[in-house]
Amino acid sequence: MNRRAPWVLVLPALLGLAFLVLPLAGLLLRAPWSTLGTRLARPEILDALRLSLISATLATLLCLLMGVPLAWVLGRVDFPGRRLVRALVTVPLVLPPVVGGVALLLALGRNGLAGRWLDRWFGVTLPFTTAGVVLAEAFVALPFLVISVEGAVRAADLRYEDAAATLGASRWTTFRRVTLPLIAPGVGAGAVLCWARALGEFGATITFAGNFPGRTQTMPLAVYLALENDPQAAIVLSLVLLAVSVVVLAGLRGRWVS
Amino acid sequence: MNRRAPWVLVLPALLGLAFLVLPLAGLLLRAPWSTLGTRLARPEILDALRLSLISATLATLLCLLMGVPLAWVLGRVDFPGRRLVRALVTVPLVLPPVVGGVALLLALGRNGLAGRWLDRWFGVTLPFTTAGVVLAEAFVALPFLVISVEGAVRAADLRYEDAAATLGASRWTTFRRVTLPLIAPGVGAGAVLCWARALGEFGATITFAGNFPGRTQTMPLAVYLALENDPQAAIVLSLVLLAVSVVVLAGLRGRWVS
Amino acid sequence: MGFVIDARLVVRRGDFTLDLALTAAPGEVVALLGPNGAGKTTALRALAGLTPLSEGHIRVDGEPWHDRPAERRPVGVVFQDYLLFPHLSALENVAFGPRCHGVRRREARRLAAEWLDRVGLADQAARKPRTLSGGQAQRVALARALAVGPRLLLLDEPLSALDAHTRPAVRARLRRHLADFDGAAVLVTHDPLDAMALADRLVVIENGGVVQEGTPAHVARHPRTDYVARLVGLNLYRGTAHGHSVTLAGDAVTFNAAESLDGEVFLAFPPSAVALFRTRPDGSPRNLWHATVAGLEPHADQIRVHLEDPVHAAADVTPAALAELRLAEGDRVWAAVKAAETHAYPA
Amino acid sequence: MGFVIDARLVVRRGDFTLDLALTAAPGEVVALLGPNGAGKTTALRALAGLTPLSEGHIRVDGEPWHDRPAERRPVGVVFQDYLLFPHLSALENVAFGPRCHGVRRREARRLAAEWLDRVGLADQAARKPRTLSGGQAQRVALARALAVGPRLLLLDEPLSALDAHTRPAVRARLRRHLADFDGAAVLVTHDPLDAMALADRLVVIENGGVVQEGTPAHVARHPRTDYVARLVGLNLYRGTAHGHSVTLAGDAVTFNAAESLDGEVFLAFPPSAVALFRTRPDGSPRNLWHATVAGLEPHADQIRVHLEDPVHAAADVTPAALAELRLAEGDRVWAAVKAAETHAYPA
Amino acid sequence: GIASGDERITLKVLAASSLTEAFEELGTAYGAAEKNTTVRFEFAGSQELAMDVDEREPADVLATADRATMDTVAGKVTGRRAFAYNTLTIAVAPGNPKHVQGLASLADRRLRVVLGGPIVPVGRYAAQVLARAAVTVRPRSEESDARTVLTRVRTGEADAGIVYVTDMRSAGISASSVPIPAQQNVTATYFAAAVRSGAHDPAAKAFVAWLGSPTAKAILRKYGFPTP
Ligand SMILES: Nc1ncnc2c1ncn2[C@@H]1O[C@H](COP(=O)(O)OP(=O)(O)OP(=O)(O)O)[C@@H](O)[C@H]1O
Ligand SMILES: Nc1ncnc2c1ncn2[C@@H]1O[C@H](COP(=O)(O)OP(=O)(O)OP(=O)(O)O)[C@@H](O)[C@H]1O
Ligand SMILES: [Mg+2]
Ligand SMILES: [Mg+2]
Repeated sequence: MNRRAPWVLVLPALLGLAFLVLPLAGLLLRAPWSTLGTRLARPEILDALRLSLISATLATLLCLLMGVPLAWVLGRVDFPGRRLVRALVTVPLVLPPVVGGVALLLALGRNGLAGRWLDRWFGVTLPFTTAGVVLAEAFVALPFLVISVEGAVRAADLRYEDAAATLGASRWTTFRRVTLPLIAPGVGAGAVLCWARALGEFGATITFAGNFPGRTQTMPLAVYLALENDPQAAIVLSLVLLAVSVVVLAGLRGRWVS
Repeated sequence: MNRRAPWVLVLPALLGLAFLVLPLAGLLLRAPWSTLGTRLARPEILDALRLSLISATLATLLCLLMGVPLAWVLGRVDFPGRRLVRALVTVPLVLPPVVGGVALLLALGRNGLAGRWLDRWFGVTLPFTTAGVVLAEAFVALPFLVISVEGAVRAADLRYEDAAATLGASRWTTFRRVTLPLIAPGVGAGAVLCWARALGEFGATITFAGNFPGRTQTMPLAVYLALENDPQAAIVLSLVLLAVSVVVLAGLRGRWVS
Repeated sequence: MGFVIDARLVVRRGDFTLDLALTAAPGEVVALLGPNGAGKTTALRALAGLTPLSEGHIRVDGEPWHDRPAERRPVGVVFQDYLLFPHLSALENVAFGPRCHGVRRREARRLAAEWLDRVGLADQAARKPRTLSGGQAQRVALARALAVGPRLLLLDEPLSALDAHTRPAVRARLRRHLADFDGAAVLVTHDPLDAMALADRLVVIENGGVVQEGTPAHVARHPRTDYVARLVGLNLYRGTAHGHSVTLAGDAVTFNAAESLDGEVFLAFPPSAVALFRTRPDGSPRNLWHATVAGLEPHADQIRVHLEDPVHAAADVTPAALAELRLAEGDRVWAAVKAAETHAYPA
Repeated sequence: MGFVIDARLVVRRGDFTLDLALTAAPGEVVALLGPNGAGKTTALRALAGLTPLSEGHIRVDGEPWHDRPAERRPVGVVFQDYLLFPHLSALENVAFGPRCHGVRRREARRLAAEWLDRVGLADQAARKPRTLSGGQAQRVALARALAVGPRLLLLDEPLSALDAHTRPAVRARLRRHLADFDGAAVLVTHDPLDAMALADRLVVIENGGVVQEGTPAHVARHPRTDYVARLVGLNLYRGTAHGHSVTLAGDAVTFNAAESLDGEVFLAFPPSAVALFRTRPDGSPRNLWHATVAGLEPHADQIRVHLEDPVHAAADVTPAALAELRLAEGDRVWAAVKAAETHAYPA
Repeated sequence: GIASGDERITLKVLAASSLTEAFEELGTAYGAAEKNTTVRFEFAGSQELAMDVDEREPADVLATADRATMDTVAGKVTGRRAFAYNTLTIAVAPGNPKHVQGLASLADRRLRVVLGGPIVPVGRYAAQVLARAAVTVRPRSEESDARTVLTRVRTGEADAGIVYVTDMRSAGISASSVPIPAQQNVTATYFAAAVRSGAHDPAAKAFVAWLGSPTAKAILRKYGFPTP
């Protein structure tokens, strides 16, 4: 490209960037830099950060396990009701996360549709556990993965799968050794979005999994609670979360998206 | 495709689907169907729904205006710091929405970085206004649009822009008459995601714009408040929100994504 | 000697119906020729199991194949743009098939290396497909198809993605590999040259059905449709013969042919047999007609002159001759063909 | 008469440097030929303003162009795969350029319809590019490029996306349109046939620089590099002449040429001039050598025999002659060329 | 009325969420008494309200569930007064199926107990109550406000939780309560104050003052709040 970017595009782009960056600048400027050291040293912060990273990563893995096959089926298999399923998959996007948490409680809570049987048969209750956090995050983040991967599946050249079949590859081998590598960029991008969404998850987590330091209190929950009591601390926590995620995103996205 | 789908893929796909659908089923089953009519007749619901639809649509338009150029610049123009900007754009994804709301307050609130001047010069204060709702939703939803559109911009064939240039098209004409139609599917998909996210927005809205019926109380806020006092009503509200959005999404996504 | 393959392929797709009987003996290379949309690719995909048959059967070495899925047919396919897996190296591409057939990794890689060596690419084993030239990619695709030890090799326009430059060398190599292959091979092509060079037998299909079949030499000399005639570069007409004299349909011209026949016949002669004159020649050619120049175009190192009115015909002349004749589009010329070079055969 | 275009194009790109002086008179068609990566596309893009010059100048009708952006150069470009805007109809594609030049919508559509009519596609105006055949798409692209009234028309391999079938007809049409065009045209191609048919002058570039330039006939008869020789289908050697006798580099063979020269020369003869014999012939050809058959391959309706040892040469024989000779790879044969057919010219 | 002229005034009142039902009725009553004034409420956790006073469009009145929160905005409000009290109780499932007897029962590890977080008022009061009773409880979750604690009990996710007495009203039959004896219990004090930067200073002060009137007290008591 030797043509310079037109101002009619650069101006709104700058405006958009400012709109995204200004609030962050606000956070940075209002951060209590002088007391930052002592605030960061509190062990709960480290606990919450660790829990956030672990649960977001587990949620992403769970999403990969369920979401990639789901996206593949949506992108490749022509079944009746596909449009409906596709719309259903986007529902957790629209559902306010708090409602998502309520819905999860109704389904997997101690008295929920399935939760009742989990409790009765296996003695497993999900609310108030780290597993509950992972589930809540996965529920909210799954659509991101599915939408991303489905796009990649649709864009991938079907004929490579034909080629694999003529070489004697079973459907599963074809998926594993041909389709998956071909859609890897889409899966990577989807996983990054998914992880980011899981990391920031608040509403569904607090509603479904509750809030207990070290067990279910992730960073966003810690931020929320701190917000009521000590807004300065909340800003510090937010900045920690941001820094960690920007580092991870810049690292991963640069690699996967390009 | 004459090859049937392998079970190793269909099974986790079904599991994933069940994971998404079960909570919805929970909502549907626990909904107070007998009193639904009277609950729905309350005028606040209609107000909240109208406000939600209007503000999500306005937020989407705002995102389109700023996000499409931003995505174009990110996808086409090679400038130093592009990776950082790209990471910054994804930040609102990771930021818990409540923190996003705080950040918006710090930036655009009455005493915020920019808000102070808006107030002083134009007498404009954004919190507690519908404009504030739109801004909060746009802030949270913008990354979805940008990421989607940037992918489309990168995938689009640059050479069509060359062709337009040799035909005498200015950069702006090229963008408007060639690039934009070429990336239309990506823009459509991004707008749908953006709209969905804006419709479900809760944390940033309540923090930045407050909760005032008819002015800033969107459906998710109404759901949240109802949840504390009358969980049954909250379920009804959630279902209304879901029904509206599934109808819109099934309509739009079917058309745009395919 | 039995056939490797004996098939009747019926595939229906909306308006289009492919209905094709196909046999091939061991070591035989059958070329499937035909215009765009004739159903060549469809036939190949049906043989490979990628498109289901609507009807008919496929028997390979006597075994029924038509109800097996693609992955259980010992078939090798070289796709039109090769479809080498972009994320695997050349070696891994070739080893893919053997791995799928249960060969251990080491052994599969050894086998693949051997195949790459056989196609002359031993030193390119580690390269990714996107960094290979067209000709190299084609050879990797061939090695990949052959590495599974197929009984049937299917090639869909294996040379069409190559530029005019590298084509002859790759074609020559492919011919050697096909000669070494002891199963049957079916080759789809648009290009008469490829077909003539590589195939033992041509099957020409149009519109889903066979219109002509035979050895390359025979088909080249006795085209039965306009498509084939254009393909092999002959002027072809249909007419009625009374002894040596052939009257073309529409009574436009009467030709004298070398053969003596009666009834409906085809009449063919090569463009190089047509001589052009500004004024009516006095000479031996028995076939003489007055025509209009419709177009001129270089053809190999000659100029091809398209004639029309009363019949379409192509004539090849040297640039020197053309300069002498000073022909331009729209000019009227006399065209002559010696009876000895016009060839008639029953329609 | 001045030049429409007078340019010196220098483009540096990492290792690669294009350095090319190019002129073209009104109505002249210049063909840019060269192997892959020679810089043909780069030159075209530099002319169009899509790639900036590192150095040099471009003057069109005397006006300097090199510092204008692409959209302000009255140039028409037909891209290799046409790049018709997929979301616009054929008519809208053609109207795009005039619209960008400020023509009103109605008027632009009228103009576009006129151009489509001129390329014979009046009835396809409403169709989307993806539903057009290759030949039709090419004509729409041409109409689109011409509709802005360019002074310079650039065509990047305008025929390479077409199959062998439709190519001749499209080529003939293109020639007619180029003849009607009064600006200068620069045509990039890989195909000697296209170059010969369409261009008034050939510019052969290799590695970013011009290696040969001249009329098609002259270049075809006097190739100066292996690339050109292969392109035009000649055997080419370099040697030292003493009168009619030319000793090839390495003293391998001495030829007798038609021309009498002294010093470094090129020597060329067509494959069709080479006769092959099983045993040493007694006859008039003065140039006779013993060679090994390296390969055989069909070539038009002949067989091309590749000879090597002591020199590489190609010989074309008829299938009948080949059958008589019973040649196979590795056989030793006698090759003969009449002095009258070998052509020497200063190197 | 105190409002000057005949222009209608809309008072914006930021109130602790435990006051929701009571204040809605108070608002209606005040609106009936003062024709020129409409009262609009915004309910949230007390700390959130305190923050709103800082950053958002001016509010007129702030009503918090404890003194500490009011202290954090001491410089920005004026005319602070205590207008209601509240005490704590143990919320359990309807009919008390787990047989919770009192605070001591909450120490049982098999019982799923949910409390307010240590930084929200209901959590601070609960901690005081448990300390007085010398009971150590390991809660499953530390919720962000009293209503959420109650919701946990109502939905059956928790077996017991410590909430305000007044919250039990809204639960109706979906929860029972086990009283906490007065000697162990604490009293929460609700404060109201006018916001200094508010646009309707006199009207705001009037509303705060009116909260001490007999009409207001009657309504507050109706919703279970003892008054001064
Ligand atoms: N997926 C499809 N669905 C419906 N019809 C199809 C499909 N693919 C091909 N056809 C039709 O089947 C017919 C045969 O197509 P096929 O691709 O076999 O032709 P072909 O001889 O290979 O042509 P080409 O020379 O262009 O490759 C065509 O009329 C085409 O329109
Ligand atoms: N974007 C680029 N960046 C760097 N080098 C390039 C780029 N495009 C082309 N080149 C180099 O410039 C040289 C000329 O390329 P160009 O495309 O002009 O060749 P060409 O003659 O058109 O070849 P072809 O016949 O393959 O189209 C090549 O060596 C190529 O590697
Ligand atoms: Mg085909
Ligand atoms: Mg090129």
